[in-house]
Amino acid sequence: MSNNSLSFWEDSGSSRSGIMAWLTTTDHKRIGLMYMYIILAMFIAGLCLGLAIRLELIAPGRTIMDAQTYNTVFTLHGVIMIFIVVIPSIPAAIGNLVLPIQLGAEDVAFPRLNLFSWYLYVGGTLLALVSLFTGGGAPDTGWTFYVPFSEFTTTNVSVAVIAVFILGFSSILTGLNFITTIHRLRAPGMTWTKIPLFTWSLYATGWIQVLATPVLGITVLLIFAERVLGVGLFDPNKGGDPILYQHLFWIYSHPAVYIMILPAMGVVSDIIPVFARKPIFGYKAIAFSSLMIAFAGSLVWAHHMFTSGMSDTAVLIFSLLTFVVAIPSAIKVFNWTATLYKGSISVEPPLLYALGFIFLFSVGGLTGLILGSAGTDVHVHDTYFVVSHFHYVIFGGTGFGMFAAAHFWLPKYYGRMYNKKIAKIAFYILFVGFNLLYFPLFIIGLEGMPRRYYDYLPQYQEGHVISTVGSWILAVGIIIMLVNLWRGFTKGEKVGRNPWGAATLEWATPTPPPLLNFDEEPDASRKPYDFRGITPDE
Amino acid sequence: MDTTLIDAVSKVDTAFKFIFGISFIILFLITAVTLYFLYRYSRKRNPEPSQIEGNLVAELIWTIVPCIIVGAMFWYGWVGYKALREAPADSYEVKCTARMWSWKFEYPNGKTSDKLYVPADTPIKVDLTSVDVIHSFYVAAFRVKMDTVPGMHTYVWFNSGEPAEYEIQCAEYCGVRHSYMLSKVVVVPKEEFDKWLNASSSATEAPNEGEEVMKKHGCFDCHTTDGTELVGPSFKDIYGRDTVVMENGKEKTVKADDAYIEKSILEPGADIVKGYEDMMPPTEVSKEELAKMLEYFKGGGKPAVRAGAKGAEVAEREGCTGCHSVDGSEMVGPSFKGLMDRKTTVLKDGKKMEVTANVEYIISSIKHPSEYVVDGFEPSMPEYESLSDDDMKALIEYISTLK
Amino acid sequence: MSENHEHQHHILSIKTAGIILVLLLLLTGTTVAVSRIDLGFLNVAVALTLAVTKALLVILFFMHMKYENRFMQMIVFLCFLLLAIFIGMTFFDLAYRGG
Amino acid sequence: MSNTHKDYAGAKLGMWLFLFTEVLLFGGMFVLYAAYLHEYRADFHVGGKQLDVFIGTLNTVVLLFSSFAIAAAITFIQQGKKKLAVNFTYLTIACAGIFVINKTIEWRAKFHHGIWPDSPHLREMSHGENIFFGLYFLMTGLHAVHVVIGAILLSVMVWFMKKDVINQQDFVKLENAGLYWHIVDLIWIFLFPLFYLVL
Ligand code: HEA
Ligand code: HEA
Ligand code: HEC
Ligand code: CUA
Ligand SMILES: [Cu+2]
Repeated sequence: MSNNSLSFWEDSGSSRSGIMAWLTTTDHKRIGLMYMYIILAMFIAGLCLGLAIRLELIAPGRTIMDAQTYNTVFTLHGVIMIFIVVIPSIPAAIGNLVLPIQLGAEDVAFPRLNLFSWYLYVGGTLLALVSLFTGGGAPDTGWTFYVPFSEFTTTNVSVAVIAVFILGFSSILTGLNFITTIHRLRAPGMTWTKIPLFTWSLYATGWIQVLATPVLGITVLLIFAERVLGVGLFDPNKGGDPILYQHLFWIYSHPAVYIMILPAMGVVSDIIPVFARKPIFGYKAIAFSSLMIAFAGSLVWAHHMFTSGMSDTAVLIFSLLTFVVAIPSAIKVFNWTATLYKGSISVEPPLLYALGFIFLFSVGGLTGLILGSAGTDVHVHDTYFVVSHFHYVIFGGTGFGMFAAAHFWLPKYYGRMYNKKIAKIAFYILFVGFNLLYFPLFIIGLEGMPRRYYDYLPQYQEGHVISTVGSWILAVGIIIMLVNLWRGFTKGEKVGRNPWGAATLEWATPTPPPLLNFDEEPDASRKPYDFRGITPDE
Repeated sequence: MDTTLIDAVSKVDTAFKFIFGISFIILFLITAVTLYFLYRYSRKRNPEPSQIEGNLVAELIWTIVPCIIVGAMFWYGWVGYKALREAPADSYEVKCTARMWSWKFEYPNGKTSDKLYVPADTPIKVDLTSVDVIHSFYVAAFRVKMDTVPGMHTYVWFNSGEPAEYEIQCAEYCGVRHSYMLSKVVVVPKEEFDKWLNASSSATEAPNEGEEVMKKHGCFDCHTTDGTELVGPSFKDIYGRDTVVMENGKEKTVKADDAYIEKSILEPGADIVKGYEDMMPPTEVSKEELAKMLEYFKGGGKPAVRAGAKGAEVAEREGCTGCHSVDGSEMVGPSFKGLMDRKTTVLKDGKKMEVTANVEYIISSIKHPSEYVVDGFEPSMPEYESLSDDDMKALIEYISTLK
Repeated sequence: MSENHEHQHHILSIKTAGIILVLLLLLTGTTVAVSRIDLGFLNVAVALTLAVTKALLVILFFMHMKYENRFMQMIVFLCFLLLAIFIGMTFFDLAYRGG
Repeated sequence: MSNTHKDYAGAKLGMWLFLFTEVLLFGGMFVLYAAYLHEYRADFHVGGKQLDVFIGTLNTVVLLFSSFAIAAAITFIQQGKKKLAVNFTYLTIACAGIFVINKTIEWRAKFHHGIWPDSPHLREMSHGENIFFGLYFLMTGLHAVHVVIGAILLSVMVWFMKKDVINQQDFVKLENAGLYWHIVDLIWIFLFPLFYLVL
């Protein structure tokens, strides 16, 4: 075992120092943090674009930008948020920080590959930024790159899709790494039913990353090939079928939404028992439902295409299967709620964010049922109803999951605690702002406000105004939260090994953890949610 | 109204209500239970947690019950969907072609328009296709939406119901003017629809605006346009004629010019046409409305044929105005205003050159836009090779009026 | 480690490898030969069946899958199953268009 | 816990996971192929007739043999016969070379007939043929890229063997490179009948 007096901050494990020690590190914790910083920066950029969208939409007609700019802004907003922020967020950042320690391992199975993934991620991100300033201008296709428009437009789509390809590759390698780690590097005694649920969720996520992402890879490569060679695979004038593109795109991108949500569900499954001080309700059901979501989630892609002109038979099948995926999510929600029953609950910030997750995700998920039902989807497809649905599940779900994870785990890695009171205040502002921002969008969506509209009919203005005001409140909440975390991690009170009194292995190591994670052989045979005899040690 | 026809909308709405209803109940229960637990089992009230790891019965219940619930949701949704797809066999069929960024509707007799005119109380089936990228035909009021896919034909159907107007919006992102790709479904009474459909002159294609205004104010309750007499004199050929009126009981002949007509509308009691009673109510009309009416009268009950009016229509119908403004502002392409005979810098095969936009140039720009691409614009204009000579002439005439 | 019962690497004998190669070549010959005969729709089916057989031989022997543990065999199967699902389910659309 | 870097089963698992991504990468194209075969049966037949069955068959044989060669190389390294292992790997690389040369000849011939992606000649042909040749170029092209990558990978393995990084005790790298090579072969096993023999 390694020298236990130095944390991974001080001990880089190599002779290099300073920034070079970070850029060449193979330590999963450092890599996790490097992911986090870039994700955070891009998240803020994406949020600002969101803010700009809202500002433009506060009134019909031109407010702050012209139509072409608007189109590139929502495209960037979508591409950044989906491919650069949310897909890597919890797995690559928090997953890297937490997963190996939860398993009692020193690192992931392929540490160098892990660093390589990070470089791919950075390369993809940079290339995406390059696409903004070169060629025919920033892409204006929406994050879905639908053909034939994406083949005709003269903006810089080619570079953007290559960026997406590289980001996808990075995601694949991370998933591959985690699956192998979970199979091979569990500490002695860590049987499959003792793996913490966060890691379980990353396991399911890993499989989606490995099996679905390549399809995205080939899809974007085909766009590139079409733009360069003009083969015409999707061009009806040359015999191609544009709807096939949509199939390929969604074969990846529907499972991708579960890449986004599963890890957040894992976070919540790990947090709730800690603050209720009792075992999670239905461990096996939650673990198994993750796998179910991963598998069944691969079978529903065409629910994004109910109005695309595909056959009615396909609508029937895919609508039915979509409802099947809702079941494992429902099981999880019920189990989380049941975990609180007869607990001894203390509402600390991580729990608060986790509960916020449950509510917002439920709203998003339940409106997903409207979308999954064929007749109703025809009406609300490509309207603000969908926009609201996915912000509730992605931002309300994954976003709040990420915030919960940050409040839960980061003190461990920075060794310092944030101000809990401010964290709670930030939560309430966020929560109010969030609903004010997105709830009105459901209503104007139902009234028929199409998405990706630069300008709109006057009857929708009221909803847009409320929503824009909501975005400002939300912005205040985010700023307070981020500043509080940042202040906490630089100047906050020092914390001990186990500030929350949690039972998984990452809390059994020194704070911050040493380079190879453990100063003594961890006892991995203990159940992950058995809190008897564990007390918080702040 | 035939009740089977409103079915699709109501079936879809039933699905909405069912899913929203259940979702609301579930959300409410989960939230309430969570809040109760937070209160009841807070550390203060319940310092000792119970070690419950699970409960098979409970878990089975909340697996099976949701299965049943979502099964029902699926069913309602599917029933709604089926209703949206099964167009009655006797539907009135209109063809719709979408293109950047306008809609073109073609009726069985070959007539085309840029708004969708349909007879009231009829099932309408719209056959959809696109010539460039994917658009989506969306009429919220009828709960219908369907992508228009190039190279493919899709359809929607709806029951037109009572005379009214509904918004058509393009619901699939299609480029810079996506949000302006709007039109209307105009439901008109059956007879009126037939009349409109069979009117040969394309100049009356859209019911003209003056007529529209007068309809609104109910003028036609008392006046006709075909020379027959109702309560008031007919509007036929009214403009410019000599009219005998009674002013304070004295006969007087006046010329029916703008001032006269205006006065007749605003102060009907001032001079009464001989042989009629002082029955006409004063009407509140705006300046614009007045202007429209005057134009209507000038046309002898038909709108005046302005120079280029036909071209304007063609431009509208062919979607030119989706990309070109007529007021000098720059949209996707250069404005038509002042286009004729201006000097333009264009790119031909990548080389810059100066050209004068004479008639030949404009024709070539319309038929083969990619040959000369105006500097500073994308070569995104579609080719209009199949434009008829008539339409082309009209367009040129129209463009040359826009000084 | 839970799956540590390996470390007796199976060694594929050169003889087996040779037999597999011969089989593969024979199958290739058959594929080409059969494609010369017009069986209508069956042609595609036969060609694919032969291709799948060849693929199985490669996976099982050359790629040692026959000697791997259950889990590995299962995930390989899962991968191809998923691909089959992607293709198959796309046909819920393609096969019923316009009908 | 110091077996992090010498975890044989882990390395193999990782490699297989990677192979899955390759299968599904090509899988996306197979989805397209299936769809267009369904739509343009007759045209695909016409298109297939224009491909050179001889070269196709030859390349199939070459790849099958190379697959055998690399499998044999792995057997030899496991048996400690390093010299043979190296030679059989060379053989595999040579096969890759022959394959690529054949492919070039074949493509050149197509170009001579005026057939390349979006060529004027192709645009005059039927939609189905255009799609057929489009898929042909993209799929065999992507496959050829994999052949080249595989060959490079195997060359590195030869170097490793010479440096004794790969030896009788530690041969998982060669095994994994072999697995990669087999996948390349596997994909060709499907491409061959689907393009050269479609009926
Ligand atoms: C994190 C991402 C995420 C998640 C988790 C989900 C989850 C779900 N989504 Fe969503 N979705 C998106 C992200 C996500 N979605 C995005 C980004 C788009 C738009 C893409 C674009 O076009 O740009 C989209 C679009 C989208 C569509 C296409 C809409 C359209 O364009 O017309 C559909 C249609 O079926 C759909 C359905 C669902 C369903 C049924 C779920 C289910 O998994 C939800 C399951 C959850 C619950 C059901 C709630 C919790 C359970 C309970 C409270 C218990 C009670 C429940 C029951 C009794 C059932 N989504
Ligand atoms: C993670 C995913 C994510 C997140 C978090 C968001 C966040 C937001 N998004 Fe969303 N959005 C998408 C993913 C996301 N979005 C996607 C995928 C699309 C589809 C794109 C497409 O159609 O292709 C979309 C589209 C989309 C639209 C539809 C556009 C259209 O169809 O025309 C709108 C409109 O309102 C919108 C608004 C917003 C707003 C107001 C936020 C707000 O949450 C933002 C609130 C802003 C803040 C909270 C800013 C806070 C300020 C800071 C953080 C600065 C602090 C600085 C320091 C501390 C130094 N987004
Ligand atoms: C999809 C958008 C679009 C549509 C629809 C469209 N145009 Fe254009 N048009 C353009 C663009 C962009 C240009 C500038 C680039 C070029 O010259 O090709 C242009 C250029 C022109 C020019 C040359 C203008 C100049 O300044 O020299 C004429 C004339 C013209 N269009 C006429 C028409 C007519 C007539 C129609 C309808 C029948 C029409 N356009 C429809 C986009 C469009
Ligand atoms: Cu047409 Cu959007
Ligand atoms: Cu989906």
